Amino acid sequence: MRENVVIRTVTRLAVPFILVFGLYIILHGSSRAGGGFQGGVIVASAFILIGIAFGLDETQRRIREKVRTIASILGISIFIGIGLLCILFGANFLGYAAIPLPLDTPWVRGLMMEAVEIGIGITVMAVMTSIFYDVATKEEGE
Amino acid sequence: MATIHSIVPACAVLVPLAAAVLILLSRRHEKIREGWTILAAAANFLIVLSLLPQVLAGDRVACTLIELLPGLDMAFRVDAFGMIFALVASGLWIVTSIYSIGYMRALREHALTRYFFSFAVAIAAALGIAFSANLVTMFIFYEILTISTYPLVAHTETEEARKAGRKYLAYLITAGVFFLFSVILTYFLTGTTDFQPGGILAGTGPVILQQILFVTFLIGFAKAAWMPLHGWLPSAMVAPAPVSALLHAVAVVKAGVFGIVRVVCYVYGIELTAEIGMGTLLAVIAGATIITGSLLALQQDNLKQRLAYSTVSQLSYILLGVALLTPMGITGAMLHVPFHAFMKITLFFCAGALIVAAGVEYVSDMKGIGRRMPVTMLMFSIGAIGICSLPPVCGIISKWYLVLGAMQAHNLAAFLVLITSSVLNILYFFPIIHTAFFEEPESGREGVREAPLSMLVPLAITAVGSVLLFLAPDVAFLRLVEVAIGELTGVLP
Amino acid sequence: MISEHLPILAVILPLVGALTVLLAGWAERRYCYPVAVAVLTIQFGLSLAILREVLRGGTIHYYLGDWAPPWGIELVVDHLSAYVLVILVFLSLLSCIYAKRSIGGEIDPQKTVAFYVMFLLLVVGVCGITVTGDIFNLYVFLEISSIAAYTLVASGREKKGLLAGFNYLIMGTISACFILIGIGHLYVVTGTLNMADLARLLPPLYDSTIIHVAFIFFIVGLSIKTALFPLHTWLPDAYSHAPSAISVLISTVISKMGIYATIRILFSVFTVGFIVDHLPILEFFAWVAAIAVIAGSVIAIAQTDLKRMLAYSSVSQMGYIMLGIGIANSVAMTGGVLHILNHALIKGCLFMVAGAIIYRVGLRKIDDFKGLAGRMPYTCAAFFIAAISMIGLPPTVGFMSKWYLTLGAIEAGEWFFVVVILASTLLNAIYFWRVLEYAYFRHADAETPELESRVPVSMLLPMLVLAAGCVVFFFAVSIPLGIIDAAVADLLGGA
Amino acid sequence: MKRWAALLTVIVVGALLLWAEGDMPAFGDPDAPAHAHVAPRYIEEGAEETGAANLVSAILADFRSFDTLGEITVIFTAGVSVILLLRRGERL
Amino acid sequence: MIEDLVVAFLTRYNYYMAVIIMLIGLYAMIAKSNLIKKVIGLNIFQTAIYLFYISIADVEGGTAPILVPGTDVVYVNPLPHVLILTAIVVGVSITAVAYALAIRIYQSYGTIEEDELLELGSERR
Repeated sequence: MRENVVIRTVTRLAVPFILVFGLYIILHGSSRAGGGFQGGVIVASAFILIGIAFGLDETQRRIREKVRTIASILGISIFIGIGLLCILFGANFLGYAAIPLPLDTPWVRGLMMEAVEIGIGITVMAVMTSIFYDVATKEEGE
Repeated sequence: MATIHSIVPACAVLVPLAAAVLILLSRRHEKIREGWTILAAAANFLIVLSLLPQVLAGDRVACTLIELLPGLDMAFRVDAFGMIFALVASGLWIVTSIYSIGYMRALREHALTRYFFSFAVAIAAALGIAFSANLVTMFIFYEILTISTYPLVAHTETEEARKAGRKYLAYLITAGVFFLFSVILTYFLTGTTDFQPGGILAGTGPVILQQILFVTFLIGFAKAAWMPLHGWLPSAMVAPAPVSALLHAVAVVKAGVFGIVRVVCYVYGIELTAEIGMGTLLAVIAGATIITGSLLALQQDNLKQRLAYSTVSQLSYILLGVALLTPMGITGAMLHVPFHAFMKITLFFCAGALIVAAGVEYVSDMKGIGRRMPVTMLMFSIGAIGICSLPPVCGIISKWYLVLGAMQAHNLAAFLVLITSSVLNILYFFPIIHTAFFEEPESGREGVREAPLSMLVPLAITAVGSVLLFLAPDVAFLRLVEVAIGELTGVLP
Repeated sequence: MISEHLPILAVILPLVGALTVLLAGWAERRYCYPVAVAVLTIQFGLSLAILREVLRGGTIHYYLGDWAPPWGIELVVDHLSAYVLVILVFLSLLSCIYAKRSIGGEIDPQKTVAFYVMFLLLVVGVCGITVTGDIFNLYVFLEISSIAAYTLVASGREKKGLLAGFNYLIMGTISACFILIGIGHLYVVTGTLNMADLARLLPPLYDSTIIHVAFIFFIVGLSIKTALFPLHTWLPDAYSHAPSAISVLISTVISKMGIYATIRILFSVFTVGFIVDHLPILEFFAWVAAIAVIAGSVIAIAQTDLKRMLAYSSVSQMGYIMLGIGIANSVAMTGGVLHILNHALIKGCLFMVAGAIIYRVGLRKIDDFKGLAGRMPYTCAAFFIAAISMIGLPPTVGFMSKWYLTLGAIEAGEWFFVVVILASTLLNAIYFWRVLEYAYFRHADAETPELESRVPVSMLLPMLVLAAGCVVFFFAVSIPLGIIDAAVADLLGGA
Repeated sequence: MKRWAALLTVIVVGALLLWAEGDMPAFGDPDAPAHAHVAPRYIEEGAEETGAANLVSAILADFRSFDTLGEITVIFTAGVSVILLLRRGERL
Repeated sequence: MIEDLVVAFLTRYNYYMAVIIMLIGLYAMIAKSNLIKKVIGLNIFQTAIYLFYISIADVEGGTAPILVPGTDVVYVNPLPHVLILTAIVVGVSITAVAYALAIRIYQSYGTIEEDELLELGSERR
């Protein structure tokens, strides 16, 4: 299967579209159907597709692993960070309205929700990919 | 009757505990470890003694340690009756310590740190029981006593010792559960667990509940070794002799009878006990135990076993005295606590000396041993005479009061039991003395000498003590008993 | 400023801590441990601060995102929450300290980082459960701690741990699904997820079958989590095959968390009006608990493996706590809630001892413990004290909880339960004394292998602290009692 | 044996659920209590208050955002779980 | 009588369906010996619960809760959707962990049949 040209070509073509679609879903969470989870999974599926089509190349994985770990931490950190920021500005945890932006409250809220959704998306993407790679990797000597 | 607040009672409990810790810390130095034991014993006795004048004056010395639960303090209150027990336990600890050192060295026993540690904790617990102001405090020390004496029973670590230890625990922890239940039920019924001379239970709960509670209390005090809950005591005789001496003639079993007397006189009150008919129950149990215990003692060949059954029987003297519910009977009972302690500890010391010096454990092996170990056997005879209630040893005094009590209560059965028991006592003790002094010694005993001085002196002290108590009973104990009786009957001296 | 945000910080801190441990471990594996300990230490301080706040100002309500309940999620910290939180965080801290050396032989060194991250995530879940006031939020945190627990049980080198973890996962998920079904049914009839709101809306609906069914699903689900007999089947394997530090953690923290959730659902959602006055369900509960007490102890007596024996003993002890709650008068509940503290101290200590014995001499069968006391005096002393407390003898805190439970049962006139509570004392004594007898009163036949020269301080210290706690809280029982009284009054307040 | 135990469990659980389902409000009933208490505010004011037209997102990321934080913690936990269980021979 | 039942069924059929699917999943979780099948059962069980929740949310004639211009648009209840989104993520996580465990079990024991695993376990005792 490694040598299957069709799959590799299709993957090469499809991945950019999947990624764009995933990002669209993440970013449109607040106004249309969509959200961080759904988008994150879609983005992850692109990476998984790459893994299936091109094999779990060792070197490539090493880089990705670091990125994934950082990404999963980053996603949660965005979420927590926004929450703590709200505390800093005198509201309760995740009380978006307190964040002093020169906008109306619903807009601030909407913006913060968007940021949170991005955080969710990043973490979901990273973890899903990570789980796939870990499950798919064979143990040495097997 | 004033109540004096003082931390001295707490000190009496804490000194042995501190000694226990010090013993543990100095476990690598034999001499220091034993030094702590003796030092603590002496200090402890002095502390207890310092309380004597106040108690004799009719005052109580009270000390609240800590409030455990709302309305439930862990508290000490020294009254005359508690003082009796405390004096006996702490006083005899000194002699037993000296004796222990001699005994253990002679037999080259192992695990001495554990031994002395447990011993000190046990004494602390005994004093705690003596001084406790309420049932909860008493229960706490009662359980500590159970746990701390287990290592002493199972000391030799043989299969037999472990089995005896298991039996010991099985009886006493089960009893502890009953005791706990009784304490909680008392608390539930009365809202307090303090000991009061007139009792606290009167007028609470239905009679049937009070009767059940009485029975569970009795079971809870299985340490008193009344039949049929005496089984642990004879098997616990596998313990080293000093343990048998102090704990199974003095601290543990006396804690049991002490508890029963406390419950009858200070929780139920004499009147209530009589009213719900529980005096009769206790008397029947005690009477049966006295006779059966003596009969069983007759059949034992192992000397310590015989002494154990004798203990079973003698303890019930105390119970019988209380069960008569008359001032004279209770006087006898309370007096018998120290007197029996002095006599029985002498006997056990002698038994230990026989083991150490001659390796003799059975009565049938004692032929002519009195010629080789005259001092030991002389002291043994004194103790035996005392148990048989013959002069000039203190046993007769308490017996005298008991008999008077039986008469005062118009209780013919009790009277007969007491008399019969004396006869039985003679029957099981005099053969021993006869064998020891008048039968021809077996060959191979030529080299047998008296036990080391560190054992001989203590047993001489206790034997002489029991004679002295006969000659001058009113130095301490009789006066204490008078104070206690006065308190119980509302007539103060 | 911080003081008003304490409840949320109790959840966020360990979460941030978990991320920090991951980063720290990435830089250098040995940084994980100090970071994790530091985080838990701060968390412990935080939980104490929460307790102080609650004692000073009563129940704390915290509206997340400034949305008033029932629209937003609310954190509610009352006396019970604060009490349980302090206990759980303290035990987590101690078992984390303990973990350092004990996992050395039990877990691949490469896994250390993930192990500590997981450890802190478990704490996140547990803390979340104790502070939340929303049933769905409770479910989410329940799952965090459960997933962490499944994995940690299976994280050791021991193969059986994997199976134990898998079975635990299956049982745990059934339990979680049941709880989810229960939440769904409650939502159907009330339209809310906030606990206080539910308690307000439910009374008119008490006759609805939906409520009854929801209740049953909650109770069965939570009973699986707390391993109430006969739903305890996952517990013995999970406790005995997990790495020692994890045995400590799940036997104390996870089980208490289940108990806490049960109390919350019973008393804060359904309230006394339903469980006592409307249905005789607590009566039934108490009977099941009584059977658990006896059955757990009896099975424990039959065990030859120390950790397994302790595991079955846990089944019995959970029954003990549940019995106190089932009798449902204030005295018995005080006993039950006090026993949460007691059991955390005892079981933590005992599992630490079991782990130390495995670490030092590699033994887990009780028959092999001959003469152990001479070689591991401190460990055996800790075991002795904890055993005494388990049996319920003074001067240990076990006596206090037994006192209250018995008094409560007498007050309720439930003589059978009195017998059960007291009989369990004897059963406990039987199986603990066997161990003590082997350790103290038998000589070793031959030299047993010596794996390590001595028990490291990081393992010894936590168990001695717990053993000391057993004694200290006997004398200082008024401290927890002050909190418990208020907690019980809160819980029974609706009656 | 196991089969029978499973069957028994299933029957009991099934009976309970079916018993309850009979009392459920009819499917799609707009007057069901579930729609009457908390939900109306989300629908009526949620969009204005949060600035999100997608009400699910509004609740997910704002009203009940703490749940969502818990949720990504769950998934993060799962990720670390798999690392802990499966990954070998590497750091982390 | 029968008519009542039929009406009851017809007005609540998706609850009943959800229950039936739940039971299938639950049965598989308990009775199946293969660990993977157990996990599949677990997934079925959870999916049925999602179905149950989504059924709760439904309002007759309602549309997805994404605001559209217009005044008399009926929206379904958004809250259960949110809850179930969370529950799905939890389900996915649990499945991942379960498979990871199953893989490790297979690596260690060479089988994922529970009966065989239990035998292997008892031999080692």
